[in-house]
Amino acid sequence: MSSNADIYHEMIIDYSRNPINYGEIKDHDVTFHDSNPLCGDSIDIDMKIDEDKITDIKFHGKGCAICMACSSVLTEITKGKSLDEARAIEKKDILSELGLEHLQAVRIKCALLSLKVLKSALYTYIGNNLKDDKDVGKLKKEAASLY
Amino acid sequence: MSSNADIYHEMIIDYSRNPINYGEIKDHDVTFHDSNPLCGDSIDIDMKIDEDKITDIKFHGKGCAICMACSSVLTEITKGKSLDEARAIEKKDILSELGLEHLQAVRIKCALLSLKVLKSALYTYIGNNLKDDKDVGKLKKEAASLY
Amino acid sequence: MQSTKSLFENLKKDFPILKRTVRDNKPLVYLDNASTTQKPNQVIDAITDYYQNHNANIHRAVYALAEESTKAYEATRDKIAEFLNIKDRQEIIFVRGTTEAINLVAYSWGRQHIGKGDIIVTTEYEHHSNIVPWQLLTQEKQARLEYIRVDDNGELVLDDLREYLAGGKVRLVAFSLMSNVLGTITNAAQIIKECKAAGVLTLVDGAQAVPHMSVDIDELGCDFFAFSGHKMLGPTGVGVLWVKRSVLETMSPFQGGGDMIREVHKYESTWNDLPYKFEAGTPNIADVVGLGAAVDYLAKIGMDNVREHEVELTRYAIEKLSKVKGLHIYGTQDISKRGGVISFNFADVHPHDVAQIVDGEGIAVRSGHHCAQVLMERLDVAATSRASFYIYNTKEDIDVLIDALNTVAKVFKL
Amino acid sequence: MQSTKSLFENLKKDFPILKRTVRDNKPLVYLDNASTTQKPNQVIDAITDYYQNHNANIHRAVYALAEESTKAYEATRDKIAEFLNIKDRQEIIFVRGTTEAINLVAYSWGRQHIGKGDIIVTTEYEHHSNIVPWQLLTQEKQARLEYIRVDDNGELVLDDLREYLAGGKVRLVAFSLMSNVLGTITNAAQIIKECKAAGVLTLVDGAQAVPHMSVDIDELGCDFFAFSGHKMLGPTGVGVLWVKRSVLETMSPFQGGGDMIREVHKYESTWNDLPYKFEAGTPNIADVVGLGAAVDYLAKIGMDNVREHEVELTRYAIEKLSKVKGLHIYGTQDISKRGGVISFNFADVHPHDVAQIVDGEGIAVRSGHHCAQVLMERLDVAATSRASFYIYNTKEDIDVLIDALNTVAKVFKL
Ligand SMILES: Cc1ncc(COP(=O)(O)O)c(C=O)c1O
Ligand SMILES: Cc1ncc(COP(=O)(O)O)c(C=O)c1O
Repeated sequence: MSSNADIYHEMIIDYSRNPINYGEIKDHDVTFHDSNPLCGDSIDIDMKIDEDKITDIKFHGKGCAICMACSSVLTEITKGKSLDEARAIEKKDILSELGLEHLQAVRIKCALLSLKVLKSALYTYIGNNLKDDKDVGKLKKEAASLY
Repeated sequence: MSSNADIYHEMIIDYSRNPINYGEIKDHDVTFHDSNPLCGDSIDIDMKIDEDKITDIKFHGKGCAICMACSSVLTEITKGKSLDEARAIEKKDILSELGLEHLQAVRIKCALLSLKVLKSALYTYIGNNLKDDKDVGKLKKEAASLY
Repeated sequence: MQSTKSLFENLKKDFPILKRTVRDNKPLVYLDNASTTQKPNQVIDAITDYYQNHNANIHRAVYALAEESTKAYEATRDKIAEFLNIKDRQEIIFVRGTTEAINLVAYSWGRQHIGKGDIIVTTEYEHHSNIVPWQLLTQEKQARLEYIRVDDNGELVLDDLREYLAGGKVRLVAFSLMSNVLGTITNAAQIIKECKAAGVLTLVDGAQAVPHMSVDIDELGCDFFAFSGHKMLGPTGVGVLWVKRSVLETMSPFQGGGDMIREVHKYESTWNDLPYKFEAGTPNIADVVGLGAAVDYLAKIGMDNVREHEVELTRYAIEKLSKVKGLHIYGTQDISKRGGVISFNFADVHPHDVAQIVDGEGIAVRSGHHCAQVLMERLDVAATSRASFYIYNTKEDIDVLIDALNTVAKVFKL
Repeated sequence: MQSTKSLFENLKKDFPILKRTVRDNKPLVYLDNASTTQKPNQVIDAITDYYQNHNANIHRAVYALAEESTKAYEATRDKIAEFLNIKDRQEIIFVRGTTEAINLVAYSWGRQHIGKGDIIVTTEYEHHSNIVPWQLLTQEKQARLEYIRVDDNGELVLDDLREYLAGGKVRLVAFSLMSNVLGTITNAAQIIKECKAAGVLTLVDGAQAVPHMSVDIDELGCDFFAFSGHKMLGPTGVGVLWVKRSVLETMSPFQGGGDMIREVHKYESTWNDLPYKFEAGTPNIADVVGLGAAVDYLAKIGMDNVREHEVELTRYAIEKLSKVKGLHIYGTQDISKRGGVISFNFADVHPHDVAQIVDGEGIAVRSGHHCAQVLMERLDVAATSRASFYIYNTKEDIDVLIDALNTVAKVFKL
């Protein structure tokens, strides 16, 4: 078997068949949808936020095993974090958790789609709740530079 | 000197400096203008037509030595001819007169611009004076296939 | 004469890239030909020769190089005319590819001839390039876009067309001659016949057809025809739009600039003769020359032989793939109605994961929506895997794919 | 380090075509560089290597070749960004050439932002590609097109600009950074400063500038910038449109199709991120890679060295040409204000005849209107002859031209 097949270890296959935190939160405080124009993967994230804390998070959508596994890991990491902590989550936090540091560029986008959606959701929430909106541009930039 | 310079024999240089039938016919029966989109040469031909006969023809415009010489020769050949005779004038009648049979494609268009204008003028005149116009399409085609 | 079989066995050597290995030294098995094809030495050499010996801008200059480059560029127009039985070379416009060809029609014909309430009909199995330009146009003009549905066999439901035509509002029917996902060969003769009877124009997207089967545009009788060079052994960056002269003469310019004009004055201009009116600016000269070499190459093989070779591969592939447990093939099983494009899904494994694992074995297959999201919606899938064949593919390539799919099964514990 | 002189002496060997002879075995002297330039082996090899080793469609697929081709394609975007000091690579759009770049602006920005009574300002020395798109746009929108005049020295009359700006109706000022006929280098800094003060956008046609001098887009401060690959050692069929992000974000799509979309549904679609929103369909991948090699080649020489070399040639040429009896040179004699483009007329001999006779001596010069008929009208000539230089030209090339002009004088008995 090749190194490509190595990527697909037990944990990824498991998560892809049995994703965790999969589903919707009906009374979410924020929701965000995005898709990967190249491959068609598509993810929604819903969150409940209490004061500054992410009390619940769920995702749903369509994606490959890598996308599903990363979304599972990401939502697991995020749950219970403060907004600032969640904003600080980096690519490598997800990739290293699943041993995906060496994915090629086009698959990296599968792996990080849910992180992009999470960040966009965070910025949307923060933006909506900003007292003055002079930070919105900065937030947008932070989101845009994710990939 | 090269074969390119050979093209420029006495007659061409003379005609280019002293074109014959150069000018306008104020009370023409038909006039036509066309230009060569590639090089910008531009020629007008005016004709007087009596019954079926081209009694006078003049040209004016801007063009290179070859264009000017060919226009001179063409108008000279055309003058006095019947419409059908003029319609029968072919490329080679002009080119052979000036020893230009071996001109390259892009210069052929300089040499034949006035022939194209003459034919268009003829078709315009015939078209305007047609009893029934079922021949117009055919005339147009004849004109379009000149080059 | 060479037998057809040995003909195809010998031509792999013309394609340098096929000698490559990828990933962990696996020999390359290239099965993404519906996306783009590889190039034979003959095409690469034509481009190199152009730059090494003849390069100059075309049409305008007097000097030797310009004469040579103009001749080489225009020679391709003649080759295309002969290859596709186009009677009038002035109807052939060089563009970047199928996408630009269709957009040119939308801008130069559509904006002139489509009005409020008019209908453009396309199909559910179109490539985005035969959908999005019509969305943009119909939105601008308050016109409507309608779709001929695809049945469970992967074929068009022609009754939909009849219904739309009966309404009297249809101005254009735009469809691909071969689906890039299902491989279905469209019954173009029937569609064009019915459109003609209704006085409706037809646009044929030939991107998948021209490379793979014999096409006779004169006999087809459509009004617009588009295809891409890079899918038929030619270079990237060049394609063709053909438009019937009577329609072409009603079209306004697309892009303004050099070469497409007759006279430019400060406040108005007049246009050059056909087809130059639609070829603004310095064209992609070298690649047009390269496309000519690709046409020569295909013409020499013969398009009926190409088709026969692919029919054989497709039959073999469908037979083998059908035996893989859990693998579902989309579209018709009737080989006479389809080209060498096979879309499939493999149990619950996502196509990206299939593609990634078979890539590890050196195999290039495409996964995703294949620029056909409307069809994906119709098939109710997010994506498919797709293997597509060309002249240099062999049954051994398919065997390698089958082996790799067994690896997928193992990894995913199917 | 190599001296600049020996640098330029050595590089002729990189250009295979320059070893050619034409007509009666005359060594080729190529002096039509403003039209298109020749290509070094480095560029030809990059294209060949792409096809022989990496060819695949980009962006979408998972397999090895697609990864390599995508990387090679995107690498050119980074090279261009560095070469022209563009801070944001997403502002760089690959197109066919300058003509398509300007038309893209006219369609995607112009149709959105230009309304009745608005004014677009261009100049009398523009190439048709910076005139005709604005004629088409202003006619459609009942807007107006105005011209900055050219003075007898071949320079722009900037007071005209001031007058138009004062009227408050100007929305865009579009001008070339270097005239392709007169060689005049436009005072872009001044124009852009005044436009900015008036809140008016600026489009710079860099087709003649980018190949011949150092350009810093960030410093320039314009809103749109366009140029062609084939005029800077690159292949035909590829060019660049750069648009400032804040403006680019206000533009609607140009062509619809694959790659430019995010999601396509039957009746509406959403668009991909920048710059892909404006790169519909399979792009000219191989030639984008080739353009990258051209940029590498020029960057290695250094654009200041290129400019210095051409200044030297131009000074020499003007000196020599001025001594030819009856020869008139257009434009400024101030070498610091002009590039290596020299338009002239020779007594009463028509430029086509000049070009034909010097072609017999192996020399490629252009004759005609150079796609600048508005300027021809301004100069009150039907055509000019034009010699234009590039890095591989030498003083000897100019000497050969002077000899050939003496032949013209003999033939025409001047
Ligand atoms: C100043 C200028 N602008 C635009 C163009 C058009 O470039 P292209 O033909 O590559 O589109 C040219 C080339 O002739 C030019 O010199
Ligand atoms: C059926 C069909 N139409 C159009 C296209 C678009 O062709 P291009 O990307 O060369 O413009 C493709 C290529 O993917 C296709 O398969």
